[in-house]
Amino acid sequence: MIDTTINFALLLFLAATAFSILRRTTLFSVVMLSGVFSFVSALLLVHLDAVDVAFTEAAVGAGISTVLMLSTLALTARHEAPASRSRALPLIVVFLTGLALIYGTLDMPHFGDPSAPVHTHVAPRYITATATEIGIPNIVTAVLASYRGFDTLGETTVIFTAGIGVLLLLAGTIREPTGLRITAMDHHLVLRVVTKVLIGPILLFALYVQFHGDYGPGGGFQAGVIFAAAFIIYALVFGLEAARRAVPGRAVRWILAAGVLMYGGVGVVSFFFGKNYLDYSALGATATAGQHLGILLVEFGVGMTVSAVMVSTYYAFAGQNRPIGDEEW
Amino acid sequence: MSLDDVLGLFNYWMVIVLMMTGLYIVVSRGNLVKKIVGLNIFQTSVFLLYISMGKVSGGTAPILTGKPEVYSNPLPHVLILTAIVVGVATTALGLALVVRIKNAYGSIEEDEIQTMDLVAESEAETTGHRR
Amino acid sequence: MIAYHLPILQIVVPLIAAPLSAFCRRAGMAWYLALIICAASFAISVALLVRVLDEGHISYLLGNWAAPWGIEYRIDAVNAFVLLIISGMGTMVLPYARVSIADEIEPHNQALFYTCYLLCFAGLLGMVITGDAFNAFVFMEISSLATYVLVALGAKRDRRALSAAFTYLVMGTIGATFFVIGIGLVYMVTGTLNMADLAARLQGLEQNRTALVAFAFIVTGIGLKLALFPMHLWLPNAYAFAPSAVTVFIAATATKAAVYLMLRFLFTVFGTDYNVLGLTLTYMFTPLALAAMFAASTVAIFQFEIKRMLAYSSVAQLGYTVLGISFASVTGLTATMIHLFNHALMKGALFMAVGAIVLRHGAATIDSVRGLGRTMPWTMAAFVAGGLSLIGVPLTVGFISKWYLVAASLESGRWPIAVLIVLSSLIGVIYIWRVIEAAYLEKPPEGRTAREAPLSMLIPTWGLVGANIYFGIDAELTSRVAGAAARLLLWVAP
Amino acid sequence: MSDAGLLTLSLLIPLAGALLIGLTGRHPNLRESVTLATAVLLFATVVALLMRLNAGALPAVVLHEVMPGLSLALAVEPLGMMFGLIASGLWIVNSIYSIGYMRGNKEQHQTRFYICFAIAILAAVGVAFAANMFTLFIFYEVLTVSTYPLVIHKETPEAKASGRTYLGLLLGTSIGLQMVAIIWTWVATGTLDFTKGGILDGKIAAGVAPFLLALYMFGIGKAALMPFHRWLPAAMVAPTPVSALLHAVAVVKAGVFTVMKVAVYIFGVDFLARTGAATWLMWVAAFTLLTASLVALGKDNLKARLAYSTVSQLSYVTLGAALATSMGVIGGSMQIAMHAMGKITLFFCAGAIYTATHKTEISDMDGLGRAMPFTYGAFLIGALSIIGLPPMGGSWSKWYLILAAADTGHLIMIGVLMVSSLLNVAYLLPVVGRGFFAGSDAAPAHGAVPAAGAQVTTGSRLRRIKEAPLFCVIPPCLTAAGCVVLFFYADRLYRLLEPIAKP
Repeated sequence: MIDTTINFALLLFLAATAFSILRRTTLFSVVMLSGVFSFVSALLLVHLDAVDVAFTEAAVGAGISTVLMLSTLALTARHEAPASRSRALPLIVVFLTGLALIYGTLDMPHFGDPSAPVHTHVAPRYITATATEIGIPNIVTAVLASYRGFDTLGETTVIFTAGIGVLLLLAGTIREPTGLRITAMDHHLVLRVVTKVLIGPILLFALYVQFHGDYGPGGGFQAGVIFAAAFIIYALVFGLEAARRAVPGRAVRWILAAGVLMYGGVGVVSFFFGKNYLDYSALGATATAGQHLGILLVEFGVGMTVSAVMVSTYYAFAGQNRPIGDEEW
Repeated sequence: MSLDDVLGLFNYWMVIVLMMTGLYIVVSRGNLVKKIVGLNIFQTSVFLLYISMGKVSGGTAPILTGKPEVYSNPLPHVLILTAIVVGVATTALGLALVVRIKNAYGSIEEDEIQTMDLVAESEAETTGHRR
Repeated sequence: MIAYHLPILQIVVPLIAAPLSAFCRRAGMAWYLALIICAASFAISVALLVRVLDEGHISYLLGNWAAPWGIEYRIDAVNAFVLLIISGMGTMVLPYARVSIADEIEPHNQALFYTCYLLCFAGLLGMVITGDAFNAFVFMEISSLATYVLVALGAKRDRRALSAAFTYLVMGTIGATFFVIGIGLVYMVTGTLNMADLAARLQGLEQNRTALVAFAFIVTGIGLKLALFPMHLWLPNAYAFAPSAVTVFIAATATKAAVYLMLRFLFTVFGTDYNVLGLTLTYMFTPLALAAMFAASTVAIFQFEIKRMLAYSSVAQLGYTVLGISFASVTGLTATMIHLFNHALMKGALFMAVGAIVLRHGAATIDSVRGLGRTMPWTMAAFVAGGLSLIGVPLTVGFISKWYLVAASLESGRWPIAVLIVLSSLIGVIYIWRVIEAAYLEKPPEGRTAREAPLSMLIPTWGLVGANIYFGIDAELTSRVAGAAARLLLWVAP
Repeated sequence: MSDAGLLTLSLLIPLAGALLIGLTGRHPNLRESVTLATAVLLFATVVALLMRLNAGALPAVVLHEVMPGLSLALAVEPLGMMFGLIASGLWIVNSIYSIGYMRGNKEQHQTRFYICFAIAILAAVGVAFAANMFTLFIFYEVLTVSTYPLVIHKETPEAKASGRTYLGLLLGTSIGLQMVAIIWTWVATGTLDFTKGGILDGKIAAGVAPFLLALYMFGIGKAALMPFHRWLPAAMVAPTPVSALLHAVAVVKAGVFTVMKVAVYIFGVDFLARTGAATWLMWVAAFTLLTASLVALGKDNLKARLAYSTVSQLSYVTLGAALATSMGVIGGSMQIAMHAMGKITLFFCAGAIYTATHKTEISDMDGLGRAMPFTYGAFLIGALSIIGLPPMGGSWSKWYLILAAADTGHLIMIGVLMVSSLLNVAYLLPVVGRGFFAGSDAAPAHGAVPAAGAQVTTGSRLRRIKEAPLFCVIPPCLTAAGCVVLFFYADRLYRLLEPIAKP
């Protein structure tokens, strides 16, 4: 009962947030509320036993997306223009779509019903066989990196595509490094010190998430995001120039591509052992050892690409001709 | 429809409300940033739909503990991890486009942009025919 | 060994080449790499097609995990044919792209452009080859994201490329999300994502309301991606303002892949036994297809920009494709399959010719083609040939498509539709004719100096023109493959 | 040479001709020699084919299979043989005439003109020898497209507008209706081969046969059945050799030939007669026949009048097919030949008058006959043949048509044919009459300003004979003679056509 109550409460809160986003015209609060929405979603996801997803949603939705949106606002506009068009048609379309979905729920298995088809077909094997076939405790990681490892290669490619896309779109308008120190937060001494202290542990945590993904929530994607977050914090506080000196854009671009290559390459290695693509069992002495190594490697590839994409995207946004200054907020 | 049905489906209904709010923001708002935010909400709600169907009553997160336990379905989690990445990739690209549009048009309101395009088009056509 | 791994090599070769090409600092190198990779992909797809025609379907288990648990590649005549179209067109575009891209994209973006191109290429192939519903989504998104970027790169020539790309992004993402919702719902009632397994487990769920809504969402989602009228609004501007080479590529491939996915879900996953399918085809696909054929063709007549005119024509042509689906007969699906191929050829040739005009004149409008019959004779002749094919003049591929389509409608006893098909192709005569008249019967404006397009563009263009004629005269091969694909989709024994 | 080889050669010769004309474009004399040589060679090939046919052979060849069960194939049969002979024979005359006309009027783009001419004749031969409806349709379309540049030859806004009408109507009807009919036939029967007795019998219901027939008949826009006849008068802007090509040699003849082919080999005369599927067609043909004659009566422009005359005369052929008896088929088929000979004469004469005087309106031509006696003499013979008076060939086709009408009991059609002949007299003979008898010698009528280069400007000169260039005068005299010859040798034609009419 308490589960259900928490569930409903969170969902209601989400709905309230969504409506609020709909009504607000100040983009800054829209973006902030969107971050709140993601964060509350993450709470709900934890509640629904999806810890890995929650971790990612929090890092991405509440973290990276918000930073990107704020950067965009700084470069574009603060307010939404008043509506000039009729909203009747969208309302009808959306209403009908919603009705159709509600109609579809009528034959759905009930929430949490263990006899639902999703719990009786396909998935049981993952739960029962992961221990013997893959040999790691985190089933999500097992499915992600091995059973459906090819999807994850696709996912890595998607994020790679986005990274390349942002570079292609924004590279032309990036301010070349001038040598001037445009540091936004020079005068926030406390912040600078705290940041310096924090970045070390954050990076360490990222490494932990990266290599602990087999055992608990985490993995390449989450680690990549945290890794990137450390850099972005560094850039925010010490200025873009400093961050670029630490990790130049070109290096980021290399890592970006190297991650995908690493993932794709591990799959290719299987060929030479006469195995199918992405069959890691050949990589080690035993099948599980091979799986273990394979998962570790591909997760590392994911981590590389994700962190590089996040950093390069941030560079591209923050490096635009109009930099973000903290006094603007 | 029994109370049991209502309780069993209420989760999905709320998720649908969230999805539709997101979709409505996308299609009804002309501000490009807000459209992206709408897309985010739409997609995040779909994530909730997937994860909801993976939940087993009394289950725990699908991380093997060695003890016999009921685990929630890991497959939706995996799918949604992928979907989140796709979502953030789309967001990043969308925002990059917004920045470029602002540079090129000086506006991020769809209506204003469309008006500018229409004007440019009819100008091109009249000069084209005059020549 | 290589033969065994061909299915995955089809995808992995371009997928790994993409990050490799990101290391290239010079556009020339990236271009070479892309060309070699695409040509290799084309060779692989030919080999695959030959193999499936011989031995039926091929299954390849990724990670060696058995089918519903792992991801399976499943290739039969249907997707092997589409793979061939995509890889073939992807290869044809590259020689053409070099000069065109150098002209239309900022220099610092040219190297990465080919990375993006390869990603788009790999994504399209990946969504077609896979036998897993969710995997199809992931690869669809790779290709979509890459396409948004590719379209936006037209901004150097015209800023409208940016807003077109944004609209495309929003509509495309809505479509993809609808698709994901549909997949989720269908997963909910079956517990599986493998298409073959889905087909088996959906049996007996004809009355299930969740499956029904899943069906609706999948169809709508893919409908958005394939620009099914009236969800086509993103398409004209995206095609019109993308760099010319990109327009050629996406016009010839992107919607084809979406049509393939539609076919797969309608006929393989849900199947002809699924009673809602018949209703959807009759009451939704047929009217929408007809509306597309007429509305879009009519709008095309009034376009000033030729690229946009051809884009509207593409919407109309998609109407033909969807109309073929709506007959749900072997002849109808043969028409759809063969038109996928034929339309790629004709639109490829037309957009290539227009791209050459853009290169020389900075724009391709009814105004800028005046007198080009004399100054760019080869380009314009290619346009005429492509236009005749589009209209459906005999001895071109367009005629073959139309033949099957009309035959299908007569076979089903719906002869008014047959008349409508030909009437709409007559509208095509009007807009193609506007261009031809301007090019051949009007004098070029004073002081306009024009040169013929470079050979690197003319040769691929004429290659496609040749294909238009060759496969219009000898349709034996294409109609055999398309027929085999149609029978597979309808579960009819050959 | 084998039959098949000979048949293929009949397509290769004009093709090679077109290429050679293109290559020799810079040397007009050489170019025209190529044209003439091609014409003669082609005619010789066709005559050789005729001999094979008379010897009992049925030359046939499959060129290429386009789709499974659908091939480009040629086969000779009597009807096609007749059309092939007309087209290739008249092409020789037409070529000679073109040379005179094009040079006499110093026309532009002559190379393009001759190339298109050769391709058009290639298409006409293809139509004549097509072994199935699919092949026929393809050559039919090639004919449309290849004659378009001829129609817009002058490239004036008027020519362009007419070209649009020409192409729009012909492509529109053929793709919009005829193609549907062909595919319908294919779906219903699984074949498109021209087969004696037709292929549709038993394959489609008698009730839908009229609809299918309508798709064919209106789809064959070149037969100029009303309301799809507008292209023909519109195409009059073209130079006169083109008009002759359109009206006599290739285009409209290909149209009515296709009508005959469809009636005889697709539907089958018996099937049509039994189901009465063509009854409506008879009325439409009769309507077109009379209406076009009436319109012709009101036209002052000579070529326009002749154009409407053509529309009317073509309907005789359609009528013959619609009567659905062996006599009708023979009468209609003969009409193809007779009208070709008669109408080409008239157009040659019109062109000769234009070349000599640059006059186009009948009201301006008073008294010209006295200056151009050969031209006007030829015109008179052609006109009499069109009207159907002995001893001109045209009388035979009218005769058989009347027999057919009597045969089928449609006596009213006899009346229609009679009235039509009277109308023919009314619009054709005054042209000759005015030429010889009207107008004073003192001044050109109506004070019309003669075009530049006109050779006859004053009454005094009118007394002297002032014909057009020899190349423009000999051809009409030849074809006029042909009209008379056809009267006396009609039995040969009858015997050639007999096999198709007799079951």
